[in-house]
Amino acid sequence: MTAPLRLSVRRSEVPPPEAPDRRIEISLRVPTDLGVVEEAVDLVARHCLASGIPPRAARFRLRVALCEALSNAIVYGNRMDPAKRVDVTVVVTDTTVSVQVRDEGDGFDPSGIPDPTSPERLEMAEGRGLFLIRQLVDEVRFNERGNSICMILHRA
Amino acid sequence: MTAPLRLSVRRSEVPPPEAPDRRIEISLRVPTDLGVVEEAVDLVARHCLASGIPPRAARFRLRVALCEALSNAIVYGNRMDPAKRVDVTVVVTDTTVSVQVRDEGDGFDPSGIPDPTSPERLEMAEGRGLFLIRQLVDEVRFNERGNSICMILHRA
Amino acid sequence: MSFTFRKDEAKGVVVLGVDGQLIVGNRHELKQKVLDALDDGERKFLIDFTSTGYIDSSGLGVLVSLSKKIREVSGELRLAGLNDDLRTLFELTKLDSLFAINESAEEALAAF
Amino acid sequence: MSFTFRKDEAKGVVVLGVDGQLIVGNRHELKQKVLDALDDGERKFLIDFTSTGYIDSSGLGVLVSLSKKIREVSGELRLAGLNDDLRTLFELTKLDSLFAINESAEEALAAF
Ligand SMILES: Nc1ncnc2c1ncn2[C@@H]1O[C@H](COP(=O)(O)OP(=O)(O)O)[C@@H](O)[C@H]1O
Ligand SMILES: Nc1ncnc2c1ncn2[C@@H]1O[C@H](COP(=O)(O)OP(=O)(O)O)[C@@H](O)[C@H]1O
Repeated sequence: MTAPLRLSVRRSEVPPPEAPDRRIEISLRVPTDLGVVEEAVDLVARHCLASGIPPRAARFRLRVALCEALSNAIVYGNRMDPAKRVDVTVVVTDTTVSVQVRDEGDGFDPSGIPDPTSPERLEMAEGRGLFLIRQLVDEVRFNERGNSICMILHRA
Repeated sequence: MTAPLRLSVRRSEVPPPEAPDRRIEISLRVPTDLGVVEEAVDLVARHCLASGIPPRAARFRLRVALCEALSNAIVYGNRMDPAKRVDVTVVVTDTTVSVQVRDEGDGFDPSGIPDPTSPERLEMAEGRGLFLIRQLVDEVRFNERGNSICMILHRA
Repeated sequence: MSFTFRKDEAKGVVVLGVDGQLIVGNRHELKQKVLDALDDGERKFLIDFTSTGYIDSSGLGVLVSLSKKIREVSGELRLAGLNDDLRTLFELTKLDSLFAINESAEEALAAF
Repeated sequence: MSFTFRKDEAKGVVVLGVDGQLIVGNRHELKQKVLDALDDGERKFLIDFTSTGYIDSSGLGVLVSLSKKIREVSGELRLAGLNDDLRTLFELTKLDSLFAINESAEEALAAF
């Protein structure tokens, strides 16, 4: 080694994440209080960012859908009972982000919700929550009882 | 209303988080591969940031401690067996951040680790991992088997 | 979240800005502000979403019922400053057909 | 993580920069670089941590063994650019007593 030299060694990249290992779970327990919905949504959105969900549009859709699901869980599920809780679980894999919101209520039948965009419903103040969720995320699943909604976004 | 006026209404703050509700759990499954330690540490650090762990020093200590625990889990716990996994669980409450690292190994007795700062050990290349963990975090707990370490940082 | 509230004297328009989210936890504040102004005799309203993060279905619901209330007294409501994400919410729910929507607050003011 | 590697001809010092983390997954690269340079006859080494995030115990271990190797051939090793967090690691492990540590790479070069 006689002349000044400068070389840079880059670590080889982490192996392509085909492995089903790359899975992050975030869970959050939310009190039955409409005043904390915004904070809970923000917190989840920040964790999604930390997990590497970059497209702005995906984060927007997730925030609105989560906000809807949380307020339904608080108002209809837990019927504002402060002794009850809402559990949010986010699972991020390489292909999907799924957000589950579970309340302590009796559940309901989500198949019977009318279309809020029909002319006779367009000027109603209510009834757009589940519709928006269904429009904003790629997949919606309920558990049998109907007190747990799982909203799935496909990545890329 | 006759003159131009400008007023701003701030939502009242979320009630002070005395409630034991404010609890975020992050879990992450890590393959038995030393090449992913850095990425796993970064990911957890980003989630800690998202959970609101701001002091730089706390994040630094957490990163080093987690790095140590992960490499011990991979090397000594899982003995580099790629069929095994390491599970990381971070629980953030208002008062603590706890990071649990669990491997699929047989465990060990952490009480028998000699002091690496003693003069006869100072020039050894190894043996500083658990010592650093103990120095950097506020509390360290092992499960009985010794294949799971829980590192706790007190917030504020 | 905070609302800003000012009167454009030249055009006689009450301009409300939504700073943050318009959602279940705060929509009543916006509603009350507009109802109070209607009581005070105001008839022209512009809601500016330039600084808004997101809106949920109950926020949309409040806009729908305000729009009805304002129409009932022959008033006028305009929305402005919706970014692409927010505009999508109005399109998905077909509410874009119900509201007069302008690109910017300036354009909306000019349109009154 | 990447290492930078250059020779300061004026002082005859090999300067290594650690860009990122010095940890279990990459410490061997640093070790190999220094051992190769020792084979090439180099005797003066400066490791610059200005762009380093964190170091783990195996990174510290590599520094300890390199320090021994360099001393064995009457060479000289200096460390520089440790921020407060990194310096704490050396203090906790008492390795600050084992290494010649300078504030900056410039100061370290001047000290050879
Ligand atoms: N978590 C839940 N538990 C029980 N019922 C629910 C739940 N979520 C939604 N519902 C029912 O579904 C209906 C439609 O909800 P949604 O589409 O969000 O509209 P809105 O909340 O505006 O009525 C609600 O009125 C309620 O009866
Ligand atoms: N997860 C684990 N499973 C089994 N043994 C472990 C584990 N973690 C640490 N050990 C044991 O504790 C010893 C000390 O570990 P450590 O303090 O990290 O130093 P080093 O890794 O440099 O030897 C190791 O050599 C190993 O025998």
